[in-house]
Amino acid sequence: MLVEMKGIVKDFGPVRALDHVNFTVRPGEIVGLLGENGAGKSTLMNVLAGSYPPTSGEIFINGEKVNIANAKIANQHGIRLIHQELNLCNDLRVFENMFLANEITNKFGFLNKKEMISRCNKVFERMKVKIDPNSPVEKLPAADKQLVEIAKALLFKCELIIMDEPTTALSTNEIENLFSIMRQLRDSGVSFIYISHKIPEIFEICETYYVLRDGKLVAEGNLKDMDENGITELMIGRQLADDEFSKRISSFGEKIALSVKNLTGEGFRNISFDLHEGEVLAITGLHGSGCDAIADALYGIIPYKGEIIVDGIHLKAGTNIRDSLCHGIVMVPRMRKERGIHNDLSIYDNISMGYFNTKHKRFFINSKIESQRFLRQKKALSIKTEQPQNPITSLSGGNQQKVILGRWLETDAKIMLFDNPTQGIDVGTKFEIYRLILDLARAGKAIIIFSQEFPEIYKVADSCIVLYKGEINAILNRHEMTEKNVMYYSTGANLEGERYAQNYKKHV
Amino acid sequence: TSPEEPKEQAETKSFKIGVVIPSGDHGFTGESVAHAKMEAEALMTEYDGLEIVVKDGLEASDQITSIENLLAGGDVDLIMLWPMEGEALRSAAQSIIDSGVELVVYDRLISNFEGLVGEIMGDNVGIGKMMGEYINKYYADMDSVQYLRFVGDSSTVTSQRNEGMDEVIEPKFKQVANTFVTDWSTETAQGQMEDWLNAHTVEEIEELDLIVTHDDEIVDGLMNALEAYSGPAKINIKLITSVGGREDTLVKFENTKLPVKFCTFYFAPSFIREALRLSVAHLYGEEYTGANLVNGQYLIPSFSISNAGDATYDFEEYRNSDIYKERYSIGKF
Amino acid sequence: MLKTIKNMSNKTKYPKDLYKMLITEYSFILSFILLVIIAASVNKNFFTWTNISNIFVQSSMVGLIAMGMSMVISAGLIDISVGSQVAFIGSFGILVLNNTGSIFIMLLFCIVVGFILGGLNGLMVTKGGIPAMIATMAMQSACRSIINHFGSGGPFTVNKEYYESLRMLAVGGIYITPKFKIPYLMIIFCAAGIIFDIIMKHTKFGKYIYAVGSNETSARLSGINVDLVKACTFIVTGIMCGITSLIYASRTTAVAAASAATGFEMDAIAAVAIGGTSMSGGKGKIIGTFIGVLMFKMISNILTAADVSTYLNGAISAAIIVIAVLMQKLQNSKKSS
Amino acid sequence: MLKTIKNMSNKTKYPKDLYKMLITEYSFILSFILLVIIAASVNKNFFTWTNISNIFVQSSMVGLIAMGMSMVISAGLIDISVGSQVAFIGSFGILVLNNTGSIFIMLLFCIVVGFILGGLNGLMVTKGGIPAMIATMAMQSACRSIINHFGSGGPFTVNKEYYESLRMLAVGGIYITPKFKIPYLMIIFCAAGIIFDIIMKHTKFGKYIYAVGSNETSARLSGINVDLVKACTFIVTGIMCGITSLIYASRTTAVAAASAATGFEMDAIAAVAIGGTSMSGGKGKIIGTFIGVLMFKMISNILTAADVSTYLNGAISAAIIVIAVLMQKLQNSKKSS
Ligand SMILES: Nc1ncnc2c1ncn2[C@@H]1O[C@H](COP(=O)(O)OP(=O)(O)OP(=O)(O)O)[C@@H](O)[C@H]1O
Ligand SMILES: Nc1ncnc2c1ncn2[C@@H]1O[C@H](COP(=O)(O)OP(=O)(O)OP(=O)(O)O)[C@@H](O)[C@H]1O
Ligand SMILES: [Mg+2]
Ligand SMILES: [Mg+2]
Repeated sequence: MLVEMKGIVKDFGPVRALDHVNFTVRPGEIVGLLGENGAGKSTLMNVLAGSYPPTSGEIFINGEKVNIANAKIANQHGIRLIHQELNLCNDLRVFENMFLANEITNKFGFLNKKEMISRCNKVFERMKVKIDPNSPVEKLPAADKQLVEIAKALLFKCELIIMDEPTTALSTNEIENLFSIMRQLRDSGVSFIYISHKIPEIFEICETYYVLRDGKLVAEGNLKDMDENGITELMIGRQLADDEFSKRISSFGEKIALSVKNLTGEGFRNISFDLHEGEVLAITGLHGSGCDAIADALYGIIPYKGEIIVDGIHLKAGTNIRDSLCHGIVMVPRMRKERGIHNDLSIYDNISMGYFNTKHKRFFINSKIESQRFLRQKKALSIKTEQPQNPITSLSGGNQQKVILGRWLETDAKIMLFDNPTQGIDVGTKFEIYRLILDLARAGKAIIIFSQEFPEIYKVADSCIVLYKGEINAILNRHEMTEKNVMYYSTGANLEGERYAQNYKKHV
Repeated sequence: TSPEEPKEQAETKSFKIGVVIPSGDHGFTGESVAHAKMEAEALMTEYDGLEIVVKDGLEASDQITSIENLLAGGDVDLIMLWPMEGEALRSAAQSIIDSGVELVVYDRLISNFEGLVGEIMGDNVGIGKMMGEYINKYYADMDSVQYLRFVGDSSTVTSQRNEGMDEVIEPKFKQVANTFVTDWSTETAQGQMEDWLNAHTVEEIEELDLIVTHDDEIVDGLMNALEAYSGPAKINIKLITSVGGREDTLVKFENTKLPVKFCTFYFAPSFIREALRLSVAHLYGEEYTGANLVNGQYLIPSFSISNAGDATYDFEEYRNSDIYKERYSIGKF
Repeated sequence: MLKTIKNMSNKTKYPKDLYKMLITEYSFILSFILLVIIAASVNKNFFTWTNISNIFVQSSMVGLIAMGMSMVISAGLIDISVGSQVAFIGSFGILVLNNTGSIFIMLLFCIVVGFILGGLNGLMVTKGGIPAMIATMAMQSACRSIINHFGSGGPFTVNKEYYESLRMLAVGGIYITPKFKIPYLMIIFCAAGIIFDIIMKHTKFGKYIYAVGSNETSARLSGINVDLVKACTFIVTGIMCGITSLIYASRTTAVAAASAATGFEMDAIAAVAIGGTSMSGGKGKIIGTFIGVLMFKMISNILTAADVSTYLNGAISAAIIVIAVLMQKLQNSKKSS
Repeated sequence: MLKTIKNMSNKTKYPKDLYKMLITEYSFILSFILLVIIAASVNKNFFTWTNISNIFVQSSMVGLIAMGMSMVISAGLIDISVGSQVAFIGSFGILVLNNTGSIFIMLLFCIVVGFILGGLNGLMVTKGGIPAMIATMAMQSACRSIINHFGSGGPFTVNKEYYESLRMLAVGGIYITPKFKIPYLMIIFCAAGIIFDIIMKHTKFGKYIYAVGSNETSARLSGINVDLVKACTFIVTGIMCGITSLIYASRTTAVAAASAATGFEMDAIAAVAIGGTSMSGGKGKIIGTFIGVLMFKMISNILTAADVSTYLNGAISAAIIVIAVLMQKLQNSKKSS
């Protein structure tokens, strides 16, 4: 199927999100769509999938002009969109979600559950994932939810699948499985549009690329003629040097800021480590290995047994975020939209909220001080906004993340937990955040970064804890920190024989 | 039951009376429930083998449920029903008759309903007439009287009282605004009076001579509003008429600085005692004399209480009467 | 949880599933059984057919409304206009009956007006973007006000000549033996329960309702016409109000403008909540609502039998509702930990 | 969006900002002005001080409650027990006055009981996990039921000897000239408006309320004690109910157990909604609620002046509420497109 979008313009009020974009997908092609946060990628795809109408512009399928007014019509044309944000109904079961609005019914008009479940199982088998179609979606971990979203698109016969950042929560294995299914389908003539901020993935799976910047198409071409730096430059309009990170020499203080002993809880066991002032510690592992749970336990969101010692003081075991805050432990949470931002509140208030909870002792708030606080963090973190009284949702994802970071910097925290801090953030901003993390470390803060992306870990970490099935499998220092090593330990290859290592090699 | 009449003692039957009444949704019904319970106690001690159960409901269908439950019990001989809404209980009343249980209806009418022992109620039409005649006389030397009317709700009580009064008042009585419907609530009436005072000119307010109401609790609200009025107009209202005989309201007029007089027509929660007495008298085959039988209805007579003269009782006489003592025998809340 | 679900998976047979569901999902069944025990001990007649069928008959009005309310709440909405709708439709329904003499036309009228009122609620909420609470509050107030206005002379009363035939619905039934009758209202209530259960579990419309209540955006992005689904839940509720108003008229043969069916909305919402439907939408079971309504009536049955002051009914029902909802929460939290 | 926002930026001065806010944010100001025009044309006395101060006095009871309700709703909750709370506290407050003879003790009692009732609501919602709608419905029913029981449905009346001093609160005021009085209730209402506005805008507690209402998880992860904040909104509302009940007792010198303050909850919620507070929490302005309450009372002022049948008040108020909320929606959608 040949899909052509011509002269697409999309205005959101006074904002022009797309400005005369031309975009073509040929049959059996995997197109990479690239661009910074807010460049307009999702908007373009939403227009194609009928989520909203374009302000102007035309869409042709196989040369014929079509009007895609809603998702149903897009489906009828064989177009399916996997949305960037998880878009599942948590209260429904997996199979109900997958067949939502496309239910199979019997001749009396009643739902045919058996048939739907068996078709779900078939798709999951193909994807090599184990998900029970009957389980409620709310019980699934984030990664499985994303897999369900993908499976939902694969369930029906279609000719163009659009994937808007499908892999943010997936492990390497799952990504590999996904890619092999994509290749299979491509060979049978299905086209894909693939959006991701993980540049290596683009090079691995895509053939052609389109680059959007500020709603305009700035480049298109063949990926064979491109390298990572070139693409990055097209996206952000300047070059990024990661020398500054790779050539960095690891150094941190002697003083122990945080000592964790035998931390045990739901999903992790016997976690012990010391974190020094000025040290950046990465904690990584495959999904389900306990990263999220450890982060939550350290911050006091979920209960644990064991000891967490800050400056020689034992924290009260149990779930007490305020206790953590009082001892200078703060967290930039994963899933910014659900867990980080106060969406109806202004940027001022979002920055000040941490201060209110820890330091603010008086009854009233002085808006002058609030504004000074904002200006200070705006300068320190180069937050791009002129209108701090607007809700935080008026900012791009990266700037929202900076605001959350600023929230905690205002509390003078000594220990900072970063849980997937660059999820869904474009390369340019990612690099800014890495720089900020390193600056903070240099200023003596003790930092833990929870991440599954090796390049990210390598750029900032002084040492790295690799988890396997909820336990520490290895603690690597900077010299030992190679992608191969991290993968080796996180798959448990050292423990469970060569099988996993073999498996891993085959994919790389 | 004296020992000289052993035959009759052997014949003393046991009776069960079910009393179905509305829950107190304002003072009147509330106090009625208490009177009903007290009278039931008194009658049960007076008559051997008499059992009276009292059920109240907040809504017509609650009352139907109570009736169904009573009938399902299978052992009631008579039901004394005070319907929330006469017409709404017609069907349930029919079921009572159909299952061979006797029925006494109190206070609210079920129109064109046959087969019951009797309907007993305060004489609402009569009260309306008395009120009309009273104001005719009170304002005899005035050529034109402007008045406001505050009623309770849309029940037969309201329409009968209106009917009685409208029948007798002279044409010189001019109602100056739509009838205010208060839902029998002091606070609602108060707000309505305040709004009226503030929405009208000095002349209009000063021309107001009379307020007609159907309940003392409404009068409380009106007096609150009138006493609090601080606008430029002078209050020239000479009389407020009402139905009831509540001590609280009398006290209000004894203490007010306004020149307003008060005339209320006795209508008390204790009336329900008569309905119970009628029921018991019927079961035991005794003669009942507590109310006047008019056109097949037992009408409990009313009388006027006023500090404006020309009434059956003035406030003090009323307070010294037996009727007053019975009315307040349930204590004061 | 994951493990239990997996264990429960395809291999187990249906009867076993049902048994497990009874234990794990319907915690309130426990409260129900408890209530039955209390009822039976307070009321010697509890297990007589007359009493049991009577409970069903008394439940039928709030019951039908609660079915619609389950849909509305499952879709993440609320409808507090139901009581006034019943009064409104019933009042004018009686006028229609008095003027046409046909109960069938009256039924038709009730359903059509219910459809319209529900549709208006739906329009206000979907096209007007007015929060359901406010929109239906306005509807409540408007309906009551209009019938009060038209009925200011008193209640709306069925003419004597249609009286007996209308009453048949409320008092009649199917006689199995001359002494043993299944009341029509009991049949209607049970039938409605079954139909709504099937709709919610086995039809697209049911799934769409849960999807909309659970996550409106994803429902929309999946291609569901969210506004239509929402409007339909209000319309279904309106129609249930129409049918209920016929039952009301038949039971009382008169509708008192000011007081008829007041409080039905709260009873229905409480029954839905007791039945385990989540107030924020997305989750819920009709059987829960069904039992919730019965529990509600049984409470009043018990209180009457125990001769508790009517005034205290409110407090006791409130306590029972709170306990029932707490028990569910407790069980849920046990399940998930 | 971004661009307009940029145009509006820092350079504009405060008065200009205020002016813009009046136009862009408070669309309901328009409805308010419209209403004032209608009121003035129907009621020749509208612009007299007596009338205006009377509107404030009449607004004070629902007004105080609506302030608390704004907090509750901003935190994403709802409280439908307020009317019954007022009746409950007022009834027992009168007993306290009759037995102690001290208005001060009565006030203290009202506040403490309000605190307790609000606290119970808070406990049920936070520790019990019961949806606010259900928990407060239970509270509503329980409060009403208990006073009905103690008062047998009848009124609780203030003893003659305390009568005059209690009434001073309702009818008294500060005399500027012998003819020109600012009623205490007006002062109390305005003061409450200002205090609540400051709390919501300029204190931590206010920010926490919005944070909890807008995203509970984020609020918790920022270190906010979400349960405490929620409970506090209920407690503040309870205290406002306590103060209101004193005003109620003072205005009527009697509290009718069964009927006192019924419908206050709906009036308060409607005022909050008219005032532009989002029913799902996170957004809202006290000044909106303040004007919303005044609008509500003005409507009844207009209807009385225009001599509209009391029965129709409900329908007309409903229509005005719907129009006011629609106008906001319209303006909002214009702004964002
Ligand atoms: N519904 C909307 N209303 C208003 N503005 C919008 C809306 N959706 C997107 N925008 C704006 O349009 C621009 C493009 O957004 P879009 O989501 O398409 O970016 P993206 O390239 O997908 O970014 P990301 O990599 O962060 O997903 C941004 O400035 C965004 O703020
Ligand atoms: N609250 C909980 N209740 C039950 N099981 C839990 C809970 N939290 C975590 N687990 C289990 O603990 C294990 C570790 O989960 P966790 O979310 O920490 O993994 P992760 O490595 O962060 O995964 P991902 O890469 O998907 O983010 C998983 O098996 C998960 O199912
Ligand atoms: Mg995007
Ligand atoms: Mg994780």
